[in-house]
Amino acid sequence: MKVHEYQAKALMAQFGIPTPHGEVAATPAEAAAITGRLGGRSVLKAQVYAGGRGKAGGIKVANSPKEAESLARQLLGTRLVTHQTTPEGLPVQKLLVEQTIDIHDQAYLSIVVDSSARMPVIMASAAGGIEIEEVASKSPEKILKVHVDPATGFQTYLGQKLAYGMGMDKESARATAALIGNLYRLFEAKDCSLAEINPLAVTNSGKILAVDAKLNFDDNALFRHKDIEALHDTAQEDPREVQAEAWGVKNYVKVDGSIGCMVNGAGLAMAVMDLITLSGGRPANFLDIGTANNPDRVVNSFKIFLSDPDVKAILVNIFGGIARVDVITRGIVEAHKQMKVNVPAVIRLAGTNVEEGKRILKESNLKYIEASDFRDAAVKAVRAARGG
Amino acid sequence: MKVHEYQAKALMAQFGIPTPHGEVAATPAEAAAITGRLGGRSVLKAQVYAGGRGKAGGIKVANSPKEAESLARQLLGTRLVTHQTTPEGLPVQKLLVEQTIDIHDQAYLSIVVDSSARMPVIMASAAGGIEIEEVASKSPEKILKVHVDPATGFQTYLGQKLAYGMGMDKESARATAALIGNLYRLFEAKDCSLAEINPLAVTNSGKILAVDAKLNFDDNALFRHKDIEALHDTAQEDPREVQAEAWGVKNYVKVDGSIGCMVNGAGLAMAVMDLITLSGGRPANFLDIGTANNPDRVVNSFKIFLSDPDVKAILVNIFGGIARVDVITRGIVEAHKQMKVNVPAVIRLAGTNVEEGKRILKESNLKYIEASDFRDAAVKAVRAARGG
Amino acid sequence: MSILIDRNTRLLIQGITGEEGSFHAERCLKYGTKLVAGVTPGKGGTKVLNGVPVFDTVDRAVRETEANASLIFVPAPCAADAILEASDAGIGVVICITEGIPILDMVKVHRHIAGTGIRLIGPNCPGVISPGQCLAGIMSGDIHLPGNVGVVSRSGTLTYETVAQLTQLGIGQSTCVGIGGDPLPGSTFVDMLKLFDRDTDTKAVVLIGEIGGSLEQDAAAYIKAGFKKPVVAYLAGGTAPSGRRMGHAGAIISGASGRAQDKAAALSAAGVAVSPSPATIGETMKKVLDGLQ
Amino acid sequence: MSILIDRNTRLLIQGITGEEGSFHAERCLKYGTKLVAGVTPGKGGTKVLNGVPVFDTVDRAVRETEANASLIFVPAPCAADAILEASDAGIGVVICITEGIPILDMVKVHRHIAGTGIRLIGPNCPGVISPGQCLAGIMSGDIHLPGNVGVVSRSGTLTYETVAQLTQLGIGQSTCVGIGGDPLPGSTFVDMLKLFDRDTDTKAVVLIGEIGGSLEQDAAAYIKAGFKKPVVAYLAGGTAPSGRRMGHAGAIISGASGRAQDKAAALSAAGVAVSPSPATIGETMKKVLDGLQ
Repeated sequence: MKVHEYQAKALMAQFGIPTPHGEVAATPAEAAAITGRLGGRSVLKAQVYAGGRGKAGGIKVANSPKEAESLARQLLGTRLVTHQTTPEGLPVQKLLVEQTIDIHDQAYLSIVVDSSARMPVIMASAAGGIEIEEVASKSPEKILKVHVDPATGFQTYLGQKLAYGMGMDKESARATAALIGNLYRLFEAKDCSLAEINPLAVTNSGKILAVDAKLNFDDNALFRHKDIEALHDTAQEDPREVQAEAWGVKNYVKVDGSIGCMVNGAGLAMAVMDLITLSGGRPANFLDIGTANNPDRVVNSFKIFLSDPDVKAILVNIFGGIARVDVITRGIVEAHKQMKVNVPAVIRLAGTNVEEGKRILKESNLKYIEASDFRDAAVKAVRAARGG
Repeated sequence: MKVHEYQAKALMAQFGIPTPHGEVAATPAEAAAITGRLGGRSVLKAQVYAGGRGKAGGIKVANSPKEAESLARQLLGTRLVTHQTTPEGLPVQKLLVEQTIDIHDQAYLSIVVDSSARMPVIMASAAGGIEIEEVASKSPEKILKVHVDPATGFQTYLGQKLAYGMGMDKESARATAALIGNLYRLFEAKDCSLAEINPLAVTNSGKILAVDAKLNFDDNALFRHKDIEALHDTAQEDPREVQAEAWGVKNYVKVDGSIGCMVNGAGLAMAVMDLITLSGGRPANFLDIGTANNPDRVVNSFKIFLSDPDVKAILVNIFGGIARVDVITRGIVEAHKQMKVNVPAVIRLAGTNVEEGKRILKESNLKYIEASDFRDAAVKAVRAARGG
Repeated sequence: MSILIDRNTRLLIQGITGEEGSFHAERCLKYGTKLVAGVTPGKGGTKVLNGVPVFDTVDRAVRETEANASLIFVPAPCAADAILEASDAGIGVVICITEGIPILDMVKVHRHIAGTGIRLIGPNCPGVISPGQCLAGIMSGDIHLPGNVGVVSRSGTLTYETVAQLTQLGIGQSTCVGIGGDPLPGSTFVDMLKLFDRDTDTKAVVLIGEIGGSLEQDAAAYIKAGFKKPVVAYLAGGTAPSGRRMGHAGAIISGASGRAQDKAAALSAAGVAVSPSPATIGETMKKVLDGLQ
Repeated sequence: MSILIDRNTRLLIQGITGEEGSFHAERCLKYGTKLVAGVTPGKGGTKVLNGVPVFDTVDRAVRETEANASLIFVPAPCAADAILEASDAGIGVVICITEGIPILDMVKVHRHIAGTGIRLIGPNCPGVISPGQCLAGIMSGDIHLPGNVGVVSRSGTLTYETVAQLTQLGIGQSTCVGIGGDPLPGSTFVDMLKLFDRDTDTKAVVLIGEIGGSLEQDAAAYIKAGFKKPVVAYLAGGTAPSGRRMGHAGAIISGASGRAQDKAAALSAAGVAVSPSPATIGETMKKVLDGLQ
């Protein structure tokens, strides 16, 4: 789960990480007032769930409250398109209005779980402020890494190794080592999947500041962080995916084809998308209905398909395991009761309780196209989506 | 460092461990008032740094506020002698006045660091309420143990293994497993060296309660627990040892002989005590002046000896290492300047900066008995203490 | 022979009285698995499925039944605890079906069991089956056929599709292992290839990878360095968009190594026969096996 | 030969610019130790003692000077961190002089280095000396004599007394190790006996134990099981009262195994010559060595 920069910074501040002074504005008047409080000068930063805002015009400097008001008017209510967003961009509903910072030096700092080492890794680079992927590919030696052993937790020497490794002097290194410790404690306490500060600035007056901040959270751990879950801004996501999630269909990703696929299992769902493509069609989505045996989720998947004008055919491919075919077919029958399914549905069933599932479908007298295996299902769905 | 039962219980309550209702009384009137608030019946428990209070008459049941007042009058201001105290006993200055508990079942629970496994071990036994040392020696199979891996911290299954292992039913096991987790978090958060609940009671109404509680703390970690350090009650310790500690002499233990020994290093200090005994004398104390090079500590050691009427001779044995002989001899000279050393002092010096140390002593014109090695020192000190 | 589990495996199920646990316990039992015990705290002393004893703790279950493998169905918030409990009780093979375990919980689990020799499969996986011998998972036993091809996969249902293709072509399986879709799987492709290498009954291996991470590249390197048995692979997610998580926590193209195409290329370069379609995995294996004779 | 350190040891001192660190650094250097680097965060780039370079981190120091042993003088609140830093930087022998490290900090250190092969000596110890070759500790070099008797002790100054007795009798030492007075020493008597066993230059060993814990009983069991070199022992604290901590955090008689008498009995039963007085350790060793000829 993502959160906005201003929310990430508020969490960092709670964990003792210095951030620039600033407040959130939802209107031009607020932006002007905050700029006044900051001494008449400010940076306005569009709050969207994407990077690359600077180049895309989402970050502006205002030299007066009046200018802040005018810039805020230009930004608020628009959609910002960056290289990380879709062509539609993301809505700008809030601005973070911050003091301007005289940056003397800028570094990069982040924490993720390293899947090879199976423990958190803290990465730092003196080449801050720019795209870290670029640094990683062009000069990987400029990225320093330390792993944090869960048996010891964060230790000061890890922060010192990074700080002195970036060539910092004693004062900056001491402050940075402490900041890294605090960022690690935040990462651990809140089950982050990514904690990133880029740039981490050394100001002209020698202070260390998190000038830009990004926090992502482990969806699997949100059950123990209701405070974090509450920060989620659904306006920043695809409305169909938001709707799907509200309907209990969590693993739904909208893509740009015409065949709505409902599959059990993520790997199989990807394979079905691959098969549709190999058969000359295009999937409209990724949708793994998961393993919880819940007919409602099937009904809601049909709702998603029928509310998507791109969907010209539905492909259901179920290979029961922990998910039971009979439960899913009951959901399909229920979906047909609740709504008019006005696109052809290709259904392929196998695995746990398949006989019972097929019996339910047969007895319901639904109209559907039966498929013998998933290749057959893909071929038939592509044909159905073309209207024939 | 030890704390009183009422302080241990307050800490446990902070960590979510259920304890009996109760308050501390310093006067008979308070004991009566608390008993009134508890409904007219109470247990009065003498607050001393020692176990075995029940058999020694330090725990009394009052059936009315009036009886509580009278019992409190009998207890407060006395010294309680138990099998764990010296024959002088410990002063009873406070009573913990608690609700009476209908105990249905009682268990034992404790946490220490296991030096073989090098990690904390949680011990539990269904044979609670009695001396655990007895259980350990007579029927060790009745003590269940689980180790806590610092890489994972406390895990619920550890608590369940102990609780179900003690034969508890589902409700008690669930509450006990949670309680064990809380006790472990307290142990870790406050750097305990011992956390013990004995008995842990299951009441007639099925509740789990810490009826008696004991917490000891790692002296080496007190620097990060000022709140714990502040709980220390010096009235519960040997006044000479308290004085020694106030003077910066931490490793001082009073024993019952006549030769005051000042030695650098704990092992050597013990060996000198052994040597004195082998030479026919008795040491008056253990005193390791440690490795910090501080002449004041030497001066204060002399103060301790001179304030102890048992001390008939002083034995100084220094083998310099990280402690420097010259620094220590400067302290000896200073001690003679500040006070009248009216008992013979036997001095033996060796090791780091010994030449400089001997020179300082020689130039000071002090009267002392020089010893060539530590056996010689012991023999001479024994003779000196006998007045020869 | 087989890997991980066989006809002598004494299986224990953690969470046996839950909905999924009891459903699959019955299916494992019907398949012929020696299901010796179940664990649900607070239900110790009861019996399920006409005689399988339930214990309060894994420790007690192991002491009383000599269980040596565990299958875990407990909910995600308690699943890491369950894995640790199984490993501390001396269970040698721990198979965790549960999906959605927080990654920092798994960091702790991995640190705890590292170096102990305990073999963790999953989490977020379909389990393990050695056809005709032992089912310790959630797959349908009836699609399997005893034989000599090992199957290892990050996906559950895609494995069933693969097995169905193999069985339909008369190609039996030695053991099928789902290593799971999480970013920190207990066992990797390489771990399983090492076991298949030592298993005399396994003549060839199917490897089902997917986007995200670099476990497939690690497998390619291991195969290249001297794995002699033929390998057929399929990589799911060739048409998945970048930067989006495709269901599995681990299935997200975030670095250069994450794309299906790159994984396929690495495996091909190691001599693996990569099937371009998920529908032709069985056929590809048939050709490989025909070529062996 | 010797154990742990020798003339080729490249020593680094953590906390070299502190009062104790700089004092003992100079003494190590004067003894002939190859002191190649010091570490004090924030003082990187400077030099001490006429040319010993100081670095900000152990990592940097090791990369630039190939230091392979470290001697730690940093204050107790930071000492566990220093040990971890040394071990992560690839230092093979880490000797920690610092006294007063919280025991739960040491629990973490032990868990981190377990299985890594890193040899930790101390904390709360006098360090190590291989006479005539290398001094990495706080003992006076001049009381030592190169030779063939290994010394291992829980006590610092009592070791000096022992060494002085040996040297006075003309008995030289191969290596003298203070394992420290803490309840969780990095290395035990058994660890050191194993090293002395393999060291061809060590013909006999002096073991100085004390009250508390059961390290001496462990040593007795190990010796009994097949340690062939003669051992002389002394156990300090025979006259110490029970239940009181005698200076060392580990020196407290709290269980049945903690008493000096019981330790002496266990060692005697393992064939160790136990000296009843701390003043006769040297004489006892002399008799043992005379008997060998």
